Amino acid sequence: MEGMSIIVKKVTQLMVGIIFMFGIYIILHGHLSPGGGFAGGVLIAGAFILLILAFGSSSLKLKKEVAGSSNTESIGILMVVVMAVMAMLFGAKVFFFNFLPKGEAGELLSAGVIPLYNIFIGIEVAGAILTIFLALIIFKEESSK
Amino acid sequence: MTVYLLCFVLFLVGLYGLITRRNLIKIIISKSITEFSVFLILVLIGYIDQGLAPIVDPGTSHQVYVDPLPQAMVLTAIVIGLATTAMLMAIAIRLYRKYKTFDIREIKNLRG
Amino acid sequence: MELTISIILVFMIIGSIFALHAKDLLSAIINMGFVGFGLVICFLLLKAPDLAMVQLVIETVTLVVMVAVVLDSSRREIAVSFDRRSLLNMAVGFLAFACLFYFFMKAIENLDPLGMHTLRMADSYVNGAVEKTGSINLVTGVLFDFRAYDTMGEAVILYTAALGTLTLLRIKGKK
Amino acid sequence: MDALIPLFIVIPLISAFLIMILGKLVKGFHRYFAPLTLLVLLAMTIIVFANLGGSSLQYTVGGWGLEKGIPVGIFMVLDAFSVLMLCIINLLGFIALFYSFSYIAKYTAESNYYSLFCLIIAGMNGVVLSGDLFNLCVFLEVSVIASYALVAFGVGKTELEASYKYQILGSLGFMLILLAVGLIYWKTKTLNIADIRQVFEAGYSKPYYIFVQVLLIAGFGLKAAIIPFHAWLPDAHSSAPSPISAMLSGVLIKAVGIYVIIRLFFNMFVFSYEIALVLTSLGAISMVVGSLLAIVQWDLKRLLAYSSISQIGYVLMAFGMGILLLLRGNNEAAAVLAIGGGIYHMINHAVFKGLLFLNAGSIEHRLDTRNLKEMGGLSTAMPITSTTSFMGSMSISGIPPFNGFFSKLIIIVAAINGKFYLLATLAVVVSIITLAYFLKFQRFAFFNKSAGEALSKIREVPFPMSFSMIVLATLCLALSLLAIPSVSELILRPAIDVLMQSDLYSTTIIGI
Repeated sequence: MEGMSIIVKKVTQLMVGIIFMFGIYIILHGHLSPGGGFAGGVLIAGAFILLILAFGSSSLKLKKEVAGSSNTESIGILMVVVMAVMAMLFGAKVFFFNFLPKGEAGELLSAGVIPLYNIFIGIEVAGAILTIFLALIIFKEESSK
Repeated sequence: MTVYLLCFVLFLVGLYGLITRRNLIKIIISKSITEFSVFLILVLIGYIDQGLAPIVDPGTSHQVYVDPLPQAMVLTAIVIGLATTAMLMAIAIRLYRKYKTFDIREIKNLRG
Repeated sequence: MELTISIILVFMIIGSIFALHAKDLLSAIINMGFVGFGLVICFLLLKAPDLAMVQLVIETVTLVVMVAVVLDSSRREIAVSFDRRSLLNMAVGFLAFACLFYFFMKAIENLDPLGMHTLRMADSYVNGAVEKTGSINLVTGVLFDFRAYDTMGEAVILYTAALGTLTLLRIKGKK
Repeated sequence: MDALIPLFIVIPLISAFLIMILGKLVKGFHRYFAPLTLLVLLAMTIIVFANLGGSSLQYTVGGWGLEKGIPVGIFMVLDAFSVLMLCIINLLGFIALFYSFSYIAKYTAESNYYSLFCLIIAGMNGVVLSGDLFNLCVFLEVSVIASYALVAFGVGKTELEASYKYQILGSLGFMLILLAVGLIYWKTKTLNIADIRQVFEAGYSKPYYIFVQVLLIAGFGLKAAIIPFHAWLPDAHSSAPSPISAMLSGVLIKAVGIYVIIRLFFNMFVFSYEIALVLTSLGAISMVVGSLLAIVQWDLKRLLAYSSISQIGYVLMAFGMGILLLLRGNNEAAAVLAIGGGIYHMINHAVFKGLLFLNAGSIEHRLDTRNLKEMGGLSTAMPITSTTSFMGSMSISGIPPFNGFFSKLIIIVAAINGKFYLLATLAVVVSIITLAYFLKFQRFAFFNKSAGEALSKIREVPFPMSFSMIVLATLCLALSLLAIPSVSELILRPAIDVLMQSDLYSTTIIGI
């Protein structure tokens, strides 16, 4: 897939870093400000999509990226389920129990398990949406060959 | 009361699109329109007058907040809608590659 | 409040009717985007910033995916021929929608009007939620602690969608 | 025993994700890990079934139980009725997965297949175990979205089109269900099924109540393919790989469609006469129209798909009659018979419809055709497939020694006791029509003299496929023991009691 004009490439180079950082900010501050795992994950995936659209890349490289993104996605969701079961093992013997200390409300490291869930759900959502987009782009390229 | 009725009109417009449109992409668009109207009805249900957005300011005490439960439900439903839209787009592009058309009736008689 | 949302809703209805009757697929998709972003404004007016953010970002990604699919295809839509039979269908359809609308109006007549919502189950999600979950954002508190099981199901659905898209778009299905 | 309940969902989920991660690294990992997980699930189901004994367990997810008498968190409920559903899901899941051990060699991307299969099982277990309305919708969507991808697994033209139609109708159904959940939350301010019943018992306005129930019937009718909403079923079930269509027809439309309708209309809503009438008539119409459409089919799997619609009509009619009889109040025994017949026929239909789809898969595996005209004379070439398919056909059309006969008999006897003579005659007539089109299937597929082309090269199907068919065939015979009063008292009666005394359901949950 060929990239776009030089202007778009330059603007993308400037913006992608900011979008990516903003996505991470949204995930980490999920329990403090609006947004959370879902919004942040989609933002991170959006940053990658912008990169691929602007610079374009051969389907060979994309195939490796799809394998990578679907693996990160599986690992992300696996960690969420493992943490839920871990809560069961030594929390109050209950599925999805918030076993970490709640900390002081309003601080970054508060709300026990919720930031961890936010991070792993963010990874999983970013991987899933990137996989969907890459699968579409690879199919468009492969079938037009 | 009128807001809910307008939402239901939007739902009916989406339903009309689902039934009558023959273009694959337009059917996906009308599916999304039905989703938008149901999400709006759910959030309207949870709205409370003079309620604050559900972010608690640790200092203040005893504020009236909007109901967070419908918002959590709608957030989940939005991502479910994205999931089905993504798979429908995958099928639409694949059918286009095979039949060179998005029209569902032409695809039916090009079954060969 | 109710007036502003009704006005936005009227524009959304007009936008969606345009989306369905657009001649060119790309303008149909842009109309859908317009309706989606109208929804974002409604969420902001209804004090749901979480939802506005998620809907905004997901709407953008959906538009990018749809345009990527539609861009290099023939964007002309086959003109719908208005013969007598389709007018009859239109009339029957309109009648059916009218009674659906009437039943909906009868159903929601004596429910709480907009803004008069009382809390029962959600009461413990709001009062004292900060102590129980530690999270200031009540929606995240509901999503990731009170009903974390739903959110896990939600993430599994997105995982299934990604897996399904990979399965549907592989080049050769059978050996 | 309590800790087992969440494991029913966690084990298939973890196995689905591990299969995708390790599927590429360890050669053939997915081919052995998926059947292993389903075997573990089957063992857990048997343990739970053995020592549940009619009591109902509830599990508070996240530790959020009751606060000021109002259920706050998500409750998982395991009672006698959902245990039976768990048995169907995990038993048929294991057999279909074991069957696809060699069937799936024809397709590419095997690890995707096994991962999606585990996700369907996880979704259905989630639906059957959930006591919370929105949670039920989320896990319903997990299993349904996984089945969208599996219907179009061999990415041919017809499969893609069938999956497209299935997805559009499925997501429309989900939107109707979500609208109904919104309206229920609007009135009752809670999502817990038992709590909703409490609020509804306190009183409700008639038009609101009917509108919400009609929305739910339409939404779950789309998932269960009842007659006016069945458009997607014949295409989806005939174009899916055979073990998947066995799972779809045998279990998915029951666990995700009929089970939820029954659970909501018995345990959540207060019975109302109009809705019971609607349910009974929808069941009767599905029964008749499904079988009439099935006779004219020449594609084997479409014939089986239409016969699924007709048999589901039986189940729905039986439950509708049960509600009508409970509302009349004078004839308790007939109501017990009707509901028991419905549950019994649901279990039987899962077994023999799964068996028949696996037979169709074996024929397709060897002959690569689904058209009855091109088959013929297979009884000598494929003995195991023909005998098991004969047993399956006889039990679906209700011939005495097999289980189909007893469950249809119970439904017809209940109809006669309850003075529904029209429904009883319809049930008998449809049973005869079912016998007609299954004899047509047997004659054209197995006993008709084929056109003499190379019949000798057709050998029997490999071991995993034939073993699964034999297990299901023996189950067709074994399940007829369930009709014996003493055995049914032990197994079916607790499930009937759960449905009949619906206030029992809410008191165990909320403990009031």
